[in-house]
Amino acid sequence: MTSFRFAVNVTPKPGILDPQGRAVEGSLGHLGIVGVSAVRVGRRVELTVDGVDEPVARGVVDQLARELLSNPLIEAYTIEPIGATSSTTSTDAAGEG
Amino acid sequence: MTSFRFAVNVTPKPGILDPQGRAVEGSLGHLGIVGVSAVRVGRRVELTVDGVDEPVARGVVDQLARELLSNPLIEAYTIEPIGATSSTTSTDAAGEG
Amino acid sequence: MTVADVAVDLLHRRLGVTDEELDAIRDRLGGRDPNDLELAMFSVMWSEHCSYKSSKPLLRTLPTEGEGVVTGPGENAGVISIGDGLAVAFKIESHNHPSAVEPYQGAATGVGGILRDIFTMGARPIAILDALRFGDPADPRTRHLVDGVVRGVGGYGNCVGVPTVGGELVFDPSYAGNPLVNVMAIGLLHERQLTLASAPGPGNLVVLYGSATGRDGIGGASILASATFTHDDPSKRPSVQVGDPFAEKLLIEASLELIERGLVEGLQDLGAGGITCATSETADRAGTGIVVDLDAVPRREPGLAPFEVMISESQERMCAAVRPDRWLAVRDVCDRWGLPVAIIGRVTDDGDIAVVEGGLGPDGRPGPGSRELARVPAAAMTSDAIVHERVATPPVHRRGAPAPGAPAAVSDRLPERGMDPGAVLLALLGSANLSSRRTVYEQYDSTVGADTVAGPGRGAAVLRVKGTRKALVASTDGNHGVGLVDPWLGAALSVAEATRNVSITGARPLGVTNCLNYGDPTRPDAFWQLSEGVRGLGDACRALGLPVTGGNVSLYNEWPGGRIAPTPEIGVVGLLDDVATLVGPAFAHIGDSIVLVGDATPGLAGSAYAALAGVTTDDNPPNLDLAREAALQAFVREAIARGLVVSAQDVSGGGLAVALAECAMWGGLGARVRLSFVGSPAVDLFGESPSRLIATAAPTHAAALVLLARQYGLPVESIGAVGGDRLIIEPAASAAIGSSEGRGGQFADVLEVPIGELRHAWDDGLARSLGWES
Amino acid sequence: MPVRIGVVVFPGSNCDRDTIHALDLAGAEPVALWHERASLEGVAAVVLPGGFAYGDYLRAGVIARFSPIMRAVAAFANGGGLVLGICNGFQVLAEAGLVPGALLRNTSLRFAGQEVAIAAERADTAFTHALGVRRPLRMPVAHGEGCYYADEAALDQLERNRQVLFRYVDASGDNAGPGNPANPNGSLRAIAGVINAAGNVAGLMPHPERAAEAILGSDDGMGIVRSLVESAARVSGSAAPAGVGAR
Ligand SMILES: Nc1ncnc2c1ncn2[C@@H]1O[C@H](COP(=O)(O)OP(=O)(O)O)[C@@H](O)[C@H]1O
Ligand SMILES: [Mg+2]
Repeated sequence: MTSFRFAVNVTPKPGILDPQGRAVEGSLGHLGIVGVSAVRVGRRVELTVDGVDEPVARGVVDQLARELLSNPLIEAYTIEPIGATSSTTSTDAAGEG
Repeated sequence: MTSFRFAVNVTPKPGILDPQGRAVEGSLGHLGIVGVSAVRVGRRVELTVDGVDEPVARGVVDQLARELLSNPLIEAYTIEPIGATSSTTSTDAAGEG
Repeated sequence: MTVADVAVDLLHRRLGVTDEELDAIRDRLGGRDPNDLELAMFSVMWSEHCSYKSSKPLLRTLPTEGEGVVTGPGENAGVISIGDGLAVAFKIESHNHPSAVEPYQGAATGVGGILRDIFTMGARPIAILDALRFGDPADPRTRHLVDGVVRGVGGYGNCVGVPTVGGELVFDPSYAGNPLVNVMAIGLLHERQLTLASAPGPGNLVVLYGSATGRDGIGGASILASATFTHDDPSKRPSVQVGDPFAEKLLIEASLELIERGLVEGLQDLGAGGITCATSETADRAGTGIVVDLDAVPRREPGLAPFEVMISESQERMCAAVRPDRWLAVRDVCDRWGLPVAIIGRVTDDGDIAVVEGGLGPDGRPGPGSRELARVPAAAMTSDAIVHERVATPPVHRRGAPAPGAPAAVSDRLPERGMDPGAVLLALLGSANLSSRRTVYEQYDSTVGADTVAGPGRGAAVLRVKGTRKALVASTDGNHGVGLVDPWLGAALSVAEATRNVSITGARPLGVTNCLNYGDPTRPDAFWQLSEGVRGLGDACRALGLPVTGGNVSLYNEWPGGRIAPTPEIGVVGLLDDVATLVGPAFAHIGDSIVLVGDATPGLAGSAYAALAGVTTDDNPPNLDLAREAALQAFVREAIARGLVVSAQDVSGGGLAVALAECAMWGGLGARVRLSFVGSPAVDLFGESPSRLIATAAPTHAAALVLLARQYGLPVESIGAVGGDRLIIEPAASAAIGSSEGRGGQFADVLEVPIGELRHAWDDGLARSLGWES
Repeated sequence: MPVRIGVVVFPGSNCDRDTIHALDLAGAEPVALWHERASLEGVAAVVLPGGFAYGDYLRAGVIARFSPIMRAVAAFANGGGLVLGICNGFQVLAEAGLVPGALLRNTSLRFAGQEVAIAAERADTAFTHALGVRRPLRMPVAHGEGCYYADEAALDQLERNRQVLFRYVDASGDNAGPGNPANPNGSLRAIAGVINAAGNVAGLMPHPERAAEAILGSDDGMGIVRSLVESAARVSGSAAPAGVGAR
């Protein structure tokens, strides 16, 4: 068993209105920022998965992303391996459960 | 002027309580999922920036991430170029504005 | 824990412990020096917040006895019996400084903390009131704070399912660098389930349940971390306390179930001071001691130093004293609610708080190979903590309240020639402090619980008590404007207004809780403000026959730019025996007569009008006659009980004109009123003299109402009737003689504004001031 | 024998007691059903109450959807059993796919705690038959994620199938679409509640159980509660509830 760390990026599907993205675009003015557009606000979930190998672990993440982390009606997701940060982050949150 | 697309990943700082991550972890049993730990839930903001070159554009994103998209007291952020998805996503969201 | 590079005398100062206090600590340790862990424990327990070391001598002077009082100050919350075997628990507390640093989490954890004070006693929380104060609403910094604090209060209160039914939102420049976030909570309990914060019975288990412990809010003591670790690792830094309302909801249900089933001997929530505070206070109250098994404390992250575990302020944790034979039952309850639970110590008979590393044996004594890291008498950290006698000196230049009948100040002659009174009224109604608070309280769930008879927006909140005909009535009020000129009067006025808001519904005020927000007590002028404030609070409560059942003191409310106006925030809970008799402020029937009870006294200082017209607060404030205030409240309660009153509204911010405008807007009915100006139009229309109210009565009852007021020795006058679609206030003949010029700037112009215009000004005034789209 | 109606209690539910109180007033025998149970204990109907199940973390209702009892609720619903989701309960039903659509964050990005007016589109369902004539019903909303969403095609189909059960209406009684101040959350086509195609599962964002007694400012919600109780009594063959009403 090895531990793999992944990130699941969940973003509103194209066409779904995204009031948070709008709000960010709206407040750019106050910050004196120009040339920023197409802001979309979504979720990022980082997690550690134990598995015999990467594909198996990724399979678990995919089930989680499909069933829990995203709502297919309104959201799309991508899965991103972030092995590097694994060790540190997993200890940070170790006690959490 | 070129357009660059970035993602800003905002996650709770190590050691900061993450109620969402804890709730997700607590519910995994009900999904029959085992071997998942250290779940941290954050935000992902995707945006398009116009700039003469990548470093300049990234500078704008960094200011945005620092001053608007994250709360430095409890959150950390990373910036990730996602040029590839730029064209598509920006047109998707272009319809939004 | 030995610190090579930091000499101990230097360390204690860096922990905020003075040399004098270190000597006092040595005395309580039989002459020896405290070790670093013990010093950390003392530093949090002897903080102003935990020890009340500056305010104790003042608070002792407050009246605490009263009809039905079950528990008063000293417990987590005051408890007063309301009959039918039921009692109400209530308390107000501040979270000012955390909210200034991180408004959302500061406010959220403030709500969580006060709710724990309520259910710790066995009461189910039924209401929240949030009293908020900020600087200039046009300042972006203020807007950021308001937005964060309001989201924080809602984010927490809405999720735990306790309705936010009232509060305050006040803007004043003095709060620019130091906002005030005071939150009051109310709970309902069966008297037999009253649970106290004590750890009786040596041999009993000390059980910690709720969230795991992390490095939350270690605060100043964090320097121990940098002192303890060879290099200063940022991840060892204290972190902002983050609230988890979901965990709190589980904590409420689990705690109430534990109490209902009689599974705990005593219960204490963990707030400031964390495990150190919870163990020392419960042990001291029970005359016992506690040995803490450090290793048994559930951790959220690895590598916590002993002092971090002992003083961490991680949220959503509870500490219970449990009989060994009930442990399994307690564990099962916590398991079902998904809450981590652990035995973290034993109750002992030696009166000490001992901290042990390496585990306890089955007998509860330190096991073989275990180490005792600290041993401090529980009393030394609580009941026997140091008390400072601070110096209070009044400011050299000080204006008191004018004697009754004293000549009006120059500014009383405002508004100046030609200033249209209708325009003044609209400006007041639309102002940041007097306009509707809707945009704020609509972000709160004010109806969960299905008990809210009157929610936020129109005076006191009213909650029915299921299974009875009774209702609880609550209000918070704090007068800062007058307190700046005369802190005694400011505090007395706050009590007067909060209790009046309750009485005009027909309810009988039961008791008072208070949050004293003042400056640095080591500065004599600031301490004078505090001592005068406490004196005013006590005098007012005695005059009204009300006990002070609890409260909270928040000092050091200062910032580089200045210091806050002294702000005694008063919370009152009242009882209405039959909710069917409830009276509200809105005009109800065309043709009802409008009766004004009480009269205007000179003085505009501290009023909304003064702020608008630019009158300096150096002008006199209106005087308060406590005996008259008591008579007014007794009168209105009797009038309502006798069914003489259709609607009742007190005269407060913005004066009589604003009060009439509110009655009209809220009832959708206008009024025609004739006023004979005693002093000046400004004082009569916009002055905020206390002890006044507007009541409406059916024409057939008006005479009886007036007669009753006279019997109470109150000035009373029928001033007009309800009806029409506009508010019309015209000067009675006497005042209307001669030209405006001739009367030295006093106007005789009629005030006439359509209700629609009043509403337009009032409805969105706050959103406009804050620049919120609405 | 009053009809037994189950009220599911998830960790974080906070309107379960209010719902039980209202069902009680309507003459039913409410039964609290802990979310970890596998069975519904033979109740005649089920209510998923409001609150913040699992803190509404991640997405409102999504974590609760996986609680053990939801398997039983789904089976019960698919077998024609009456299920009503209120506020958070509506969100759970939507996440579980038992009613169509999704509930997004309020477009204001602020929690909406206010009184609204809604109108029933149908008086012929198990949840609305006791309402009588179509008139605005006043009751509170209290939610941060109540913006009803489905794509245009789905919305058209909902309307064709008469699956829109409640709409927000303004003072003049007109439907309050997104942008209308009488629409508290930006819901498309003013949708406040929907019903499944079979007509036995419904959800709405407003809180009828908080508007079931005149003393609370409105008893308009009682009509919805009473509809459910009477329908449940009919299917379970229990005697029609006695002393129904807000007093
Ligand atoms: N921050 C707040 N949260 C909830 N309700 C509030 C808040 N601020 C004011 N309110 C409500 O708005 C109304 C007006 O407040 P205030 O002017 O202090 O009332 P009063 O003049 O009757 O004391 C009251 O019902 C009060 O409870
Ligand atoms: Mg007030």
